[in-house]
Amino acid sequence: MIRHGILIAAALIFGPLVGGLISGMDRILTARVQSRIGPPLLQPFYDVIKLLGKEKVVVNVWQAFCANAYLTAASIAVVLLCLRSDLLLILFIQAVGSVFLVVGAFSSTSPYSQIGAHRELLQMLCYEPLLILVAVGVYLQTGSFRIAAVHALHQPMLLKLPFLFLVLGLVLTIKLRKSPFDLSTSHHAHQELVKGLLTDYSGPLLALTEIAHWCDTALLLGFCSLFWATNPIGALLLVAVTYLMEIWIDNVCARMNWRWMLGYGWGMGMALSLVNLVWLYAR
Amino acid sequence: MQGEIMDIGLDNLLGETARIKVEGYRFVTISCVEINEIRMELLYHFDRNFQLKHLRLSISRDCRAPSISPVYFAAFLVENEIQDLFGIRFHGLTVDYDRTLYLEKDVKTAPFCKFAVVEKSPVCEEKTP
Amino acid sequence: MTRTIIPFGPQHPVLPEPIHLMLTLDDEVITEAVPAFGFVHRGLEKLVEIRDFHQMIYVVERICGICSMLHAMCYCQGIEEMMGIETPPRARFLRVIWSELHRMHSHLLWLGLFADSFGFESLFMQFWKIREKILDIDEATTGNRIIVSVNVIGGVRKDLTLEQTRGILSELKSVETELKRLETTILNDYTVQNRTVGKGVLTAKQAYELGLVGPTLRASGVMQDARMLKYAAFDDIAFTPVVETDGDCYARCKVRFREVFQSIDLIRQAIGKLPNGEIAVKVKGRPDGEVTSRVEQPRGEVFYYIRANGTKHLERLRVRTPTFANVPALLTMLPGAGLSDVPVIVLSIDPCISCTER
Amino acid sequence: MFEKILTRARMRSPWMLHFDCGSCNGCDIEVLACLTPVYDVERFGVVNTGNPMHADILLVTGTVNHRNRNVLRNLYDQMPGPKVVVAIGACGLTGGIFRQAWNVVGGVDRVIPVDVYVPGCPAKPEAIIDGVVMGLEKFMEKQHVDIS
Amino acid sequence: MHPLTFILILLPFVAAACCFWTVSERLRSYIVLTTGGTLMASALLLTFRAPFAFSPEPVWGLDVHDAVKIPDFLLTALILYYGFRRRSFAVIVPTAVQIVLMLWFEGFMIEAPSVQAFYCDNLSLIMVLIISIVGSLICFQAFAYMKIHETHRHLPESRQPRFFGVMMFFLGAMNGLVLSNDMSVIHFFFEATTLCSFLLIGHDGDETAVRNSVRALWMNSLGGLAFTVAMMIIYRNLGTIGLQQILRTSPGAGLSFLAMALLCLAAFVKSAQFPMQSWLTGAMVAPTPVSALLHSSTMVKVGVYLALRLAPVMHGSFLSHCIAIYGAFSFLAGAGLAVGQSNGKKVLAYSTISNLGLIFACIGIDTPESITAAVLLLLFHAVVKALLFLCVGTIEQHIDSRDIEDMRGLYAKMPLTALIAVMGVVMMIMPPFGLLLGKWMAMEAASANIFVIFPTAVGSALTAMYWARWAGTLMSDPFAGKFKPESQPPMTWGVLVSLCAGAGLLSVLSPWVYAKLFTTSMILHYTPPYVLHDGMLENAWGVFAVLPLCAVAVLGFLQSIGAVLWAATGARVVTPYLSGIQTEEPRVFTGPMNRRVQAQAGNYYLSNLFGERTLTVWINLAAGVLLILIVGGTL
Repeated sequence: MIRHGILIAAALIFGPLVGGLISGMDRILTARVQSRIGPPLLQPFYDVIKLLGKEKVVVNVWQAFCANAYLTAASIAVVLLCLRSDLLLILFIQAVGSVFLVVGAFSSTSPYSQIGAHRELLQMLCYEPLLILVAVGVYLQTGSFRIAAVHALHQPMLLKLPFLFLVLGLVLTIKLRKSPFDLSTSHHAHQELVKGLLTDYSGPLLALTEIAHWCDTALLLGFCSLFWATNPIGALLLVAVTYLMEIWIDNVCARMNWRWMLGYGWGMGMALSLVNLVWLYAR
Repeated sequence: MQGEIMDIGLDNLLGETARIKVEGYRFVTISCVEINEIRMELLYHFDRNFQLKHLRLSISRDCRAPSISPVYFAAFLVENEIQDLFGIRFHGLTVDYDRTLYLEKDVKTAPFCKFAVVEKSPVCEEKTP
Repeated sequence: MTRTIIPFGPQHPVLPEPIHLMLTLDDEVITEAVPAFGFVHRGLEKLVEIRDFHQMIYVVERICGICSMLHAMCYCQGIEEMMGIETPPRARFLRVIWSELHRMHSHLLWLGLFADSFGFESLFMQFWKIREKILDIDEATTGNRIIVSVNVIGGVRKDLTLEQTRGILSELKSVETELKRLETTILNDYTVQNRTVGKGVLTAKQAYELGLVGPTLRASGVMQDARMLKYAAFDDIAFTPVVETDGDCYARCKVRFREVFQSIDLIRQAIGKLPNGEIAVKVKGRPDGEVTSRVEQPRGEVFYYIRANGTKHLERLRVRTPTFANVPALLTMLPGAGLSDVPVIVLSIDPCISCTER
Repeated sequence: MFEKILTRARMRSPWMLHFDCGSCNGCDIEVLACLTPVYDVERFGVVNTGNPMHADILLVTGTVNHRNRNVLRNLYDQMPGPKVVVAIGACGLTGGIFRQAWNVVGGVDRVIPVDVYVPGCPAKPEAIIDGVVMGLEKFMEKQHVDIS
Repeated sequence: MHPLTFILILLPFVAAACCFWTVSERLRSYIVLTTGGTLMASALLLTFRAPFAFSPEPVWGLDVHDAVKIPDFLLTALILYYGFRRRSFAVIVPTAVQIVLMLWFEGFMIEAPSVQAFYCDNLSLIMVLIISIVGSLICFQAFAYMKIHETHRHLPESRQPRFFGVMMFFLGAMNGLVLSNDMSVIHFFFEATTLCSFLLIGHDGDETAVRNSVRALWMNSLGGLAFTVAMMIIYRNLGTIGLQQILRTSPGAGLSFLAMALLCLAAFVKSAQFPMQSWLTGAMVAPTPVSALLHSSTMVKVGVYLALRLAPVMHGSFLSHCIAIYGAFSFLAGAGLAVGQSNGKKVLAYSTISNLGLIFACIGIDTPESITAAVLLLLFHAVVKALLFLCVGTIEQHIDSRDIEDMRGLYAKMPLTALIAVMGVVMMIMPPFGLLLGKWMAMEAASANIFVIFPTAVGSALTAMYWARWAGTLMSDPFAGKFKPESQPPMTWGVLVSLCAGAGLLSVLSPWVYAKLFTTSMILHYTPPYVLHDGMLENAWGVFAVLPLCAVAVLGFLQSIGAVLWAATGARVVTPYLSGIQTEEPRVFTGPMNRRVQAQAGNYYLSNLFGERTLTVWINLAAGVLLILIVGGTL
């Protein structure tokens, strides 16, 4: 019980912390790729603290509800990941967060916010099935949806699920809002939807969504690390390489539109998962 | 000034424009010059392979001019501009901003005019061609 | 089918300048685009009543900061023609050099913004990084980065020393190599092509009839470039306009990208043939009469109509800027495009609203 | 304690909103140039948000005219406090060379309160960055104002 | 137990007759209220009695089988009559064939069947609870609804007696159907529900209503025919028509899979699976309480109920696999079609089809986990979907439209209903609520089958999309100062609130519901697949922490409500971002020519991807192929 308590507390504190640090590193690396120096490592934290201290400005009070719910769901997902709970359940809870984010964006009447919300829904439509299929792959490999079973494996899952790992990478690109999938909102605002679904979240509420996004990042990278769960160094390495790839992709791609995303995401993702799953079934 | 200049009247403006279009001229722009308290001058500039052609139309300040935007779509913008800045009204505009292209709602003057700045409602119409 | 009405601008991150487009969409496909102007209109043409014809150079330079040198050049050439002033040959060559430098920085700026319009941030950064070199040349030779203010009636104000010309040539060399590196990305990258090829297509006929100018027109396969008028020193410099035939956003991008190299070539030629001599002649008298003047700006042909009455104040200064001519193209291209293509299409004409509204 | 951290965070994370109010583009592109590799204003945590709801610093270039004054006002109102306004360029300060043009209202401070004035025609990127940094210091004074 | 069973089945019939002959509205409402109350109480009492099986003593030498025989013929004849009256060949032919077959069966084939007439296990119990409690609540709400409905339509004379008569009759028929053991008795009730559905769809009597009711009738009479044929084959092979007896036959002992397939066909028709979905989408012309009662929570569940009953004997067969794939396909197709809809009731209809498809998929997978999933989905779907239907009905009467686009910003106009509808949506797609628990079980169970998991995964994403879109649209509204619930008849908001609260409570209690259903007396003799400890459901490969999640959800909810209060009191309210040209009116901006333009954003229905017209053709084709596979595979 105490062990669980510690784990939960650790997840609640370190989940966003790790996510924030990764985001800070991301910004520095991206800047370097663009021949810039970039902000300090702790920049995301400065941003969030500043946002928390800003004037409370709201468009619709229910946005406050949705931002809170998003954060709650995202952190529960991280907690469950740390508790090595059921993978499918974690994915469902993670989806709850996204849905609330979208509903909050809908509650503003600004068309930018609403179209952003729609695009986010389309992004979810694109990556949710893929995530589930990855989880199915994990199940087929370990015989269980529990993360604990992954840790009980003797050799890294990556060897058996290489294509599904690629699918997870695809999902990660969408979820982290990297080009070519930064459709609903993006880190820098030069896009047709201004800030998309985050347009009308402001001040402290924006801070909440940002923290929740860190949690999401931590969660997905945690998921990635499961593919080399046998060795902590291997896991770390895998996550690092994956994330570097994400940054690289972000910097060598233009933003595409959602039709392309659905076509490519589903086409590529489903095909890769199919190949990998069929192979697993056949075994 | 480079190019050929033709003086035309309100009644043959549209005819000339259409003819010029058939000859393959492109629309460049319209320049409006305020001559005195009554007269304004509209210069229609056209171009074909860097050969300019100008139609010079002298018009009374309180007359409506026919719009050439049905012939040259690109003219709608400059005609709207002249409406705003000089107060000459065009009729038959494909997109009529009704003096709101640059002006706010409450502006009743023609800001580019030196002599008579207050907009009057047009009193004379040209003969329909 | 559900309707969406979006106010696109005046404040919008992809638009560097305030213009408003009221977009009506059905399922992310635009059915109607109505523009609204007047957010930048200042009424500069009327300033001729207050400023004399020499001072007006400073005003026309500020019609638009990006093409300021070419505005001033066009204005000066017009007045010179009206007053019958023969500018010295060195001044003409210097005008070519600075105007082509201006075109380069404008095109590089545009290439960056264009890359940004489809979300390619790193490419934006790279183009703007290269652009800084051009601005450095500007600053070194004229004292200012953007509004170089070298034109006067009768010639130019600044001269280039031999070292400066050498410096320009070596800088251009490095600009050229760096640009070559970006060529594969901006022209051959899959994602870039996906976002630009076939977007906002204008046929040659459409482009011609709408009265378009500049790269927008040339990308549709019409060979028309005001530099063919052989103003300034262009009669001594070998020059063929860059033309593409596809008429889409990709073709416009390609035209501008190639024009940067063309400008490098033109500057090299101009520096190579730079004659010695005076850089300006004294101006006497007052302008009188009317004149038209045309110059190829980065965005296309600018058209000046100047009427003077023998006083030091001009009677009328009329500026038809390239974007003003290209806005109708926007209204033709936007309907039928997707929402995500709006920034790409809008930027593909290289809009300069402060030019348009003056 | 928290106040201190907050002020520190504010000074390290100024998100900017750039509004072109009728400038000749000269200052505009210089503002954009600040973001690019040579000047890289993100070193100071500056992010170009393009959205008043997220912005802390409003950079205004150009003169105010009769139509965009409402836009400027709207954007300013939409920004959550504490906020800083930086007027850039000769036109942003007074109307500059355009001040006698018929459709020009004048400097930015005719419409909204301005904290920092950055002169120049166009203002150089270095000057703009300096203006932003001066704006940051205003947060020290503003920490108790504007937010309830 | 005898009196309870009789109350549950016969009391509604009596009430139906009373309603039919009662002119006084007040008296009728008393009748309905009393009947509903009694039904609820009896159903709850029944939970302590199940499982049981019995046959009542013959009265005047007639046992239940005989007693039903004549009404069965009468009923079928009535359908035939309606077929003639509406001149529908498609109704006449199957019904006539059915009558002939029934005559032959009853006259020449069947000998005194010695089966128990009534049988009640946990599955029947769940159905009875849904029918009696949710059904009665819907009937209560129908009072408020029909009153406004008829005022809107300016009828010369109220048709409410007939309406409530049929509704009551339907409740009895449903209870009878799920409590019967004798297949010919089931057939009678099966046909009775078809008839009720027909009468209620056509209730408004206008042209579309009549057309759609006839379509429902002919499709369902095909189902009835399939049922009859299946019954005959089973009797010939096994010599019994008692459900329990059939289930007790060991696989391969002369059991005809053709008969099973035919029964499943009947089930698919009743549950409006593809390609017979059009009767259900057409049925949406009926008054909304009808849609809620018949077409979402109860009657369409008859199909899955039948299939669930038969699941044990189909275990491991080719038929079963086919059903799993067919169900998963149906889930995906229904969700896809729902995405393309802006008509609120149609979204609900397609979502119903889709969810039923998922249940079928679970039944086809046929492991203890999947059967658990099926039962939980059935239960929670009934409650939540009824709630959503009633919400849409209430909304429709206020805004005169059932289009989602018109519900934009409904929160400003009717905050209570909008919030309840959003709650309904939340319960449809989010953990820790029961439907998602069911979906979770279903997915974990489906993971072993690649043909099932792919469509399920995609379908579930589509489902989340159209629900989230709807919920967002309801809340899309400029700032509304204080929460002031709109005024509504108590019968309406009472029912809405209690259904909403009930569904929530049931979700919290779902581990114990599971325990009650599966461990005290095993449903359908499956071994209980999940272990319950600390309020968590666990099995070898998964764990769903129901209670902890509920606790966290409640905490999160309270905290978020706190945030709302914080925002409502301390925050400055600004207009949404409109590129800087917003006006003081929330959605209006100053457009070109200084016009005031209303900014709007229509929802994406992706009509070229998920358009009903084009997609339906392909889906029907694919479903047809699958059905041929299902029936053909058994030959």
